[in-house]
Amino acid sequence: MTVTTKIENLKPTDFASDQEVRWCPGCGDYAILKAVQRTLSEEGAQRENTVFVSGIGCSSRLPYYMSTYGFHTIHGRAPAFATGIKLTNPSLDVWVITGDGDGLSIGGNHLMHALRRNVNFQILLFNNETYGLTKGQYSPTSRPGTRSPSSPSGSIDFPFMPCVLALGAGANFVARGVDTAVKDLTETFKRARAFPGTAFVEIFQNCIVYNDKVFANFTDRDVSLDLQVVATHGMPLMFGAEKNRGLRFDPTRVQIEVVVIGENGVTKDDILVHDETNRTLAALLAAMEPPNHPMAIGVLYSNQVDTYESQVYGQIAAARNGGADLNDVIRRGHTWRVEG
Amino acid sequence: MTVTTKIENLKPTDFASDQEVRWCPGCGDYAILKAVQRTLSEEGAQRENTVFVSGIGCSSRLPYYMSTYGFHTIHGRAPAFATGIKLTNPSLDVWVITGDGDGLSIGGNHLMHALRRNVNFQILLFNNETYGLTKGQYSPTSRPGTRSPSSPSGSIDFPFMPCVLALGAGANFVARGVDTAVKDLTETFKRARAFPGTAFVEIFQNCIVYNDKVFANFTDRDVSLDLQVVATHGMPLMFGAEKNRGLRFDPTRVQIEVVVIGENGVTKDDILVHDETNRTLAALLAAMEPPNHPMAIGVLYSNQVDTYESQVYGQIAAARNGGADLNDVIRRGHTWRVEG
Amino acid sequence: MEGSLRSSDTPPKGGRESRDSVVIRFAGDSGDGMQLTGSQFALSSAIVGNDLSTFPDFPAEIRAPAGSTFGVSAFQVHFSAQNILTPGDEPEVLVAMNPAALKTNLADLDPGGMIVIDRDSFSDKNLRKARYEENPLEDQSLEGYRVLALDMSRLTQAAVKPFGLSQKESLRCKNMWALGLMMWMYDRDRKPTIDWLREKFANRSEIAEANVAALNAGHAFGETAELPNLGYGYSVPRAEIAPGEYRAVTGSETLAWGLAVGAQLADLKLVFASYPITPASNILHILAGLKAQGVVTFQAEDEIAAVCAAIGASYAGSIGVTSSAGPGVALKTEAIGLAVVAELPLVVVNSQRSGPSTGMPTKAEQSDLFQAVHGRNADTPLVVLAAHSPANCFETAIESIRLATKYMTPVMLLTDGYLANASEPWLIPNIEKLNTFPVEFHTNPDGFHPFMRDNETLARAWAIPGTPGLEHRIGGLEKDYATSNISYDPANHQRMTEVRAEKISGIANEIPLQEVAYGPKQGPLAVVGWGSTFGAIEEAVHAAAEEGLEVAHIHINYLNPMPKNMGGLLAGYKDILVPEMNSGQLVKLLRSAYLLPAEGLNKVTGQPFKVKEILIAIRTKLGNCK
Amino acid sequence: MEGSLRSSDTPPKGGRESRDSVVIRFAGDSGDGMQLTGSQFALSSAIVGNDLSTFPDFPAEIRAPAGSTFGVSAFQVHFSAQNILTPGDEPEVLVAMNPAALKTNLADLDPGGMIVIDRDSFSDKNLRKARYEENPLEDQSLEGYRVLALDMSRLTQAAVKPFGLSQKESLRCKNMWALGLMMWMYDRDRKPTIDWLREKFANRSEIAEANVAALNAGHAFGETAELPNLGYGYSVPRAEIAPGEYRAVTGSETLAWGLAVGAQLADLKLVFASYPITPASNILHILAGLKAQGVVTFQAEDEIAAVCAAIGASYAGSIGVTSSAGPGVALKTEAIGLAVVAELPLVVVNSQRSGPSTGMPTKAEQSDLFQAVHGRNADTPLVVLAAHSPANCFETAIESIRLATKYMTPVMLLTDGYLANASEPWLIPNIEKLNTFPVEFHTNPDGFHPFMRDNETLARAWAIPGTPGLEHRIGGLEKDYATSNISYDPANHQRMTEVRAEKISGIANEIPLQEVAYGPKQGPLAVVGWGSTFGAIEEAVHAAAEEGLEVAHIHINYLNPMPKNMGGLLAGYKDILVPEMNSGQLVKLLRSAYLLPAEGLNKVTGQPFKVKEILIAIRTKLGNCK
Ligand SMILES: Cc1ncc(C[n+]2csc(CCOP(=O)(O)OP(=O)(O)O)c2C)c(N)n1
Ligand SMILES: Cc1ncc(C[n+]2csc(CCOP(=O)(O)OP(=O)(O)O)c2C)c(N)n1
Ligand code: SF4
Ligand code: SF4
Ligand SMILES: [Mg+2]
Ligand SMILES: [Mg+2]
Repeated sequence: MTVTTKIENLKPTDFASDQEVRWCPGCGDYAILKAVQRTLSEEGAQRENTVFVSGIGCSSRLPYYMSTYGFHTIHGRAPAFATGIKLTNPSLDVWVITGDGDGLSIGGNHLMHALRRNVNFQILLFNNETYGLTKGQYSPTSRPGTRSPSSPSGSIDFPFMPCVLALGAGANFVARGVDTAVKDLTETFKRARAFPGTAFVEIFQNCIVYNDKVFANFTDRDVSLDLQVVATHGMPLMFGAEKNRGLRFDPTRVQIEVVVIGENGVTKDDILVHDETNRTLAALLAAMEPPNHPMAIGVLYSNQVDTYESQVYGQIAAARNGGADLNDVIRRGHTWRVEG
Repeated sequence: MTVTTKIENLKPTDFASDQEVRWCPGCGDYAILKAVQRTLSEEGAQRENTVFVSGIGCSSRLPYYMSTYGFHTIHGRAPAFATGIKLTNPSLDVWVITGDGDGLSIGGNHLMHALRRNVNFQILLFNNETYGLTKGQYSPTSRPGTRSPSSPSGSIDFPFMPCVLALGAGANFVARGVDTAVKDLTETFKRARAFPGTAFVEIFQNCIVYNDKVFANFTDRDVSLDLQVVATHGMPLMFGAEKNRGLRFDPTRVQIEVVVIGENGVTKDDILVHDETNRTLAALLAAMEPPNHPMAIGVLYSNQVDTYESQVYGQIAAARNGGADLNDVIRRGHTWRVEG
Repeated sequence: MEGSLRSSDTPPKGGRESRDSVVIRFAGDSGDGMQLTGSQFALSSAIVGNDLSTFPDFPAEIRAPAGSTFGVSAFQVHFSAQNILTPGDEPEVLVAMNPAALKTNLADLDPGGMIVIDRDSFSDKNLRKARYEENPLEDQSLEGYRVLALDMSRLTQAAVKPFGLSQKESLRCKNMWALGLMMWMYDRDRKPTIDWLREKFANRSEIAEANVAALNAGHAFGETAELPNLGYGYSVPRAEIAPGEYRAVTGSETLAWGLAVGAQLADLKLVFASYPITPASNILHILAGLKAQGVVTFQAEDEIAAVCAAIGASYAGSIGVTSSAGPGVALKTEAIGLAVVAELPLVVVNSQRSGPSTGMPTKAEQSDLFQAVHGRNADTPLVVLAAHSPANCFETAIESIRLATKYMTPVMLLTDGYLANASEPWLIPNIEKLNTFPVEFHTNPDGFHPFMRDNETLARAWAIPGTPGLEHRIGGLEKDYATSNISYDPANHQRMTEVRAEKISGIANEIPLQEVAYGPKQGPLAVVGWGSTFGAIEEAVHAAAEEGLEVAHIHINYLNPMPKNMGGLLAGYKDILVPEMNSGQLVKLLRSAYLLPAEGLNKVTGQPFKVKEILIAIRTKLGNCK
Repeated sequence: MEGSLRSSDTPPKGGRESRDSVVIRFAGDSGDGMQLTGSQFALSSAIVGNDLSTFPDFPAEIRAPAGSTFGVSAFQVHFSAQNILTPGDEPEVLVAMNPAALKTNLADLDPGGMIVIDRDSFSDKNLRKARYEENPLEDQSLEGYRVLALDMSRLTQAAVKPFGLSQKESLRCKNMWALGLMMWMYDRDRKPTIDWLREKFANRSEIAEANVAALNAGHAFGETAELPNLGYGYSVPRAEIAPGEYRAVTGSETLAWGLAVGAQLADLKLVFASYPITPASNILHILAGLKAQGVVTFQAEDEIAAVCAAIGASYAGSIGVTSSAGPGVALKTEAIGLAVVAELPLVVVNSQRSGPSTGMPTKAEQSDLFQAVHGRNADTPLVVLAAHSPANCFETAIESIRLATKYMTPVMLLTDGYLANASEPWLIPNIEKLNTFPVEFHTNPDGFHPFMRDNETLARAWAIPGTPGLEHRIGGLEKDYATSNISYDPANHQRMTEVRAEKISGIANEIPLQEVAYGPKQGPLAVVGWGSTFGAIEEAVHAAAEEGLEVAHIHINYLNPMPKNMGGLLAGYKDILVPEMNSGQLVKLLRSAYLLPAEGLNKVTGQPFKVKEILIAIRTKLGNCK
């Protein structure tokens, strides 16, 4: 008989710092914080090896509330800081916390470049379709016509769809969740954490002060089953309160359509089966919007390729074989001696 | 009998400035310049109403060679300058000239935001997969393994595909061309110019000094017919030296495949017909890469929606009805009189 | 005044004590409506003819938990029978709606000042949230103050009972109760507030009337309660104020309006491109509301895009303006360099806040002067102006547009978080009477090249796209003086560098000579300031003069170039003291430019100077000199 | 030397004239290989024991059309029997491979200097491309110079005939012919060049041998042709040079190596994050080649990402370094502010170039000093160092890392486009003998908070992620002095602002006192410089001293903080002259700091100072004084 010492996982509350949480009462950020703490607990994470890096915004306050390492940086640049951290120490578990303003307005470029490079960290984008911290201006994800202090006649910009953008930038892991669905969110965060590369997760987050209920059209209890489809690898893309709706691909019109099993001769075999390694399918799912289509939730895409830092250190390791030291380097090429 | 006075179009050479063109002999930029000048000539453009705005790079030198208005700005920001220009004077015909470094590295965010806003100008992105002006470092479009002064062991970043990225950002007009195909390019530029909104055109441009023949794998005369498909709205997506290849959509594997008419029972009816208003199809075409697929050339996507500036001035016009003058504005709300 | 509800209309039970100046601070939870309460009190003071100045102090958090110390919101009102320029050093009355408000504001109160407290809010729970170990109403800690601990919540609830509100809604009226009491205490008219309540809650008249009832109840309480510490209340006589139509304005409002008006005076479209940032965002919000006046606003994806769009707008013939705070201006500096070398008009507004980096975003500082004057790569001169009061923001915004368009140059306009939010009465100008300075674009092709210059101003020709025959190319590369083509010629670069510098330094020839704001034109001491310290310095210098001290106040609005007479003027004082809300920036510029031993008086707390602090420094300085 | 091919080995036909110092400029088309020619000549001069200094001048265009004036590439070599510090004011020999090279370089030539010309290249076509209306070889325009117009192309073609090259390839050898002639003229050894050619073209021996033949033919031509203007050639005796192993280095090389070595001395990983920009890119290229030495380079998407990645790397325990030129540094300033307030080590290298904006990117300037010292929002102090020669770049890079890690601060290291490209011999150090300064990360949880400070240096504790028990959060918001938690407390912000300033100013206590580079420690005049003007000032001051003028040279490497004795030292001179390649920046800092009437000598042409220009200014100054 062998004795195995089981190291006890830290509890979710062990990941809470001693700082008072200062989001507005009722803010969706609380639930996301909880899901993050749960994820770390359930995955047996160690505080000292975990780093939260954020930009500026309400969402970007999250690192202060974690008992791990944290760096609250400047607006929009968190992915660049995180890249530097991973280049120094690839073994750290790094989480980038950002918002729709931080990550898609001022920081859009860094986000895209991190995604294409596939540096191994998680990006959690808290999408509340507003700039919460600066008091509610419309953001790059706000729907056209949004009235806000800076758009009193309604915003006129067409919004980004964060997951579509991420896939367009070459992201290798793209997922979506809803703030209040803490359990699902936790599972999604676990997948993101496990993914070797940049894992992008968009979270629909309710800003109770400046944009209350902006996602109610598909998150409200009475519509959520009919207007959300949870993507599960290998499973047909079915949804609906009666579990009889599904997604089918129409090859002539080259588009995705919602069908009902049993209507117009539709059977279960017609329904698309989710393949999270198919980028085309992921892009189709990411682009769907209520009310015509359900919002796709869960891991839309996951495709493993080499991480950036593994390649950096791979090249270094290869070069080190037989490499010279710096004293040799500065003597390479033509040198001459002046005799005394 | 009526007499119509036909205003003579300016000739292509009338659009050349008096400045010596200072690209390297043999650079692909010359051909693109020619296509631009032809486009303006054939479309009857007026010099005084035409503005070329660029960032920094070899490509961004183009405005100096045009006899129109021109603004050679700073690295990566041309779309933002162009937005300011259009906000002032929507009637100007504005062209943004950028490179893969200027437009996708430092300037990626401005490009994406211009595309989603749909400001009415053309963006010509000269993609030579290198930073020409700074002497040949790898760029965000360089293929993995590119050896360059800054990547002596080969680059390790996964590249962007510019058209895929543009579609992901919500672009409403996306097209592609090859520097040497001046005639096709001219037609594509005409379409871009006519499009009311941000028209994005990626041009494969040969940098003879730092990246010679990097596109030869699909532009060389002996392979171009087999490895390019020209997308034409309403026409089947056929190509090949013998015009017998085509693109078909495989709905089960949710992907596009190359088929040969006559082989395995494939007929012309199986071939996808190009619908330039279908964003899904455009994304599929944009993502194809040789050698497994042909490179899609031409107008991949064109979908008309309101331009940004028309909405700006629409809101202003609506507000002006019955609007107060500034003297009234500063008297709005609570005021009181102090008597003398 | 007809229908007036001023308590002086009813015969007072005793004589009101007359006071010259009073400072009150209203403090409470974010949800307690302190900003509205304070503003209404200020308005009522303006209407009785007092001069006044106010200062709000918001919490940094959007919506902090109720009862927490960091959720306290405060509003200070200084009203006076004299001309005043600051919201006052130390309130003599603190209205504290809960324990946290008392805790965080008590230290600022005048020793011996009055504290008006809602006793009902001093529950154990609230005391804990405010981190009080003992109830301050029950221990000795408030000794020495005049404490009025009243059952404000209960009295309010009683007053609003007839209107059938929920308990939460009822309690929301308690700020009006407190306001009513203060209005009684200082003999203010309730009518404007009553009108405002009825307008604001036009759709919910029960709320409006409940608030009116609370207001009246508070007032009646003062009149009837015969409070031991209070007597018969005070009166503050009207001040001597220039006649005309007034309103209360914050610096954000005047600055935004000044930009719109400046563009109109220049006969140009205003294109305002910005990215939100505290405390600058309000300028964007206000201008976004001026669509009917033809203002174009553009919320860009970041500060860089904002300044670039503004420059693009100027290139095309608008006046392009961008606005931010220090961290955002840092991002704009590369593009501002382009505007300098392309010689395009541009206004960059910097609402300075506490730094470095994110710092304390809601707090004011004057620490971006170096950034404004020196904060670019290369020799990149531009105009730097600073506004010194909310009203002055209006004029400075107009002057910025005038200089930018006349000299084809970027202008950096410095303001700060204090000016942005502080408010004061403003004599509303008649825009039609302001001097216009219409821009004429260049249209004549003869001998045209884009950097041909006006002999006098050295400004280049402004020729805009759309003009036939003037097609040209500009950019960031150095250009030939004579042809405007790209040039790497060494002598040409020297010449162009010099002409860019001369154009800016030459502006000193037309701007007003530096005046002495107050005091002798030479003497033992000048206090030299810039920006929002104006009020505090001016009041301190006045006070020193009353003490018989010989001291002058010089306030610099034109920071680059400085007025021509600056060196000579300053040389006339033995000592120069430069108070700044930074570690010493203007003082270094003055020392370098004029080789005078100017000394700094520096405060970097995120708080404006107190009059007293400057006065003490003056006394010390002159004491030493004697 | 065994196997030496120096012409002095063969008995000279007459006596060589001995010369102390010579300046040669090789100029030709971009395709003519002038940079290689010049480098080889320099190397051969180093090997005979001359001191030397070289300066390349590339065209701004990547590949300009052949024969155009803007496609001319030049390389100047100054070699001497004395110690020299500059590539020389005016060449006395100009080797001009085509009309455009003559046209663009003639003005710099010493009056009476020698011109060596390839007559064959003076075709009508080339004359037209160079915009000559008359053939300068046929009109009077070259009168007064010693012109050697030779059939260089034809002679080269004849020499390489045996190797069967194409005509184009044959003509490519003509630079070696010219080099051979010059080697004869100055009595240099051909062997190293021959070795180099054989190594370089190891795979194409016919090319190697053709080049060798051309080199030898040029040499033989000098020896046999009895050229009227030439005599028997010259010799330049060896200089007194410290013994040891040498190599030629540019500032880019030494700077890159200094960073790698500095990281090793600190026992840290170097993470170098950058975005290409002229003239900074070479540092990235060189470090990207040091993978075997464990250097991590990151080509970021822009300058902002680069600096942020460098800061992130430092946060995690590397030494993060970023590098750019002025416009790129402008973009980094917001993030640098974060590094200041987060108190993380960081090195920012600025290879200054001509501005404003894009300016003249390939030309040097010293105009980013203000940006370095003052160019951030808020009170944001950091360390500013400047390198003054290619060799000094090595030491300054090491010192930057030492100070950054010891004081937990960003360091701005200023160099410029001139230092980046100029080259000089470098006594190669033994890295193992350099002083190490290994970093010890904080690991003890007792009483830990991230902004706890070392009593002496005031540096905060550096605790890196991965350390158990020290988990903490840092950021850009102001933090409490005692707990490191976020704080909006006014007095705390004052204290933190002061401690950040004191930490930096306290560095003055450990850096070396300012020395006088040359001349008296007090007197009528000090010439005070910084950066790449070192050589020109030093040579000018030497020359002035030889004329009997009493003048000192002081060169400042530590620009912020400045050495403690600076004020006292400068006060010992009646006049202070500050030559700068800008419109006057150091001069303003000195005036402000020490209230001394320092005056500027400013040159903003994109060209380095000539020794003569400074010498004249010294004369004028002292002439006036007498
Ligand atoms: C350089 C800079 N520009 C602007 C700001 C102001 N700012 C802070 S947060 C923010 C937007 C935040 O929006 P988002 O990322 O969506 O966060 P949320 O508050 O909604 O969670 C802005 C504009 C800043 N801090 N720094
Ligand atoms: C702020 C700034 N950073 C960097 C540079 C240097 N730079 C100029 S052009 C360029 C890249 C150009 O690449 P691309 O846009 O692809 O143009 P190409 O030369 O290949 O046409 C870079 C890095 C600059 N001019 N400004
Ligand atoms: S403003 Fe909105 S996003 Fe920010 S804390 Fe409050 S509820 Fe949350
Ligand atoms: S470097 Fe390349 S892109 Fe630039 S001009 Fe030369 S060939 Fe063209
Ligand atoms: Mg948000
Ligand atoms: Mg390129």
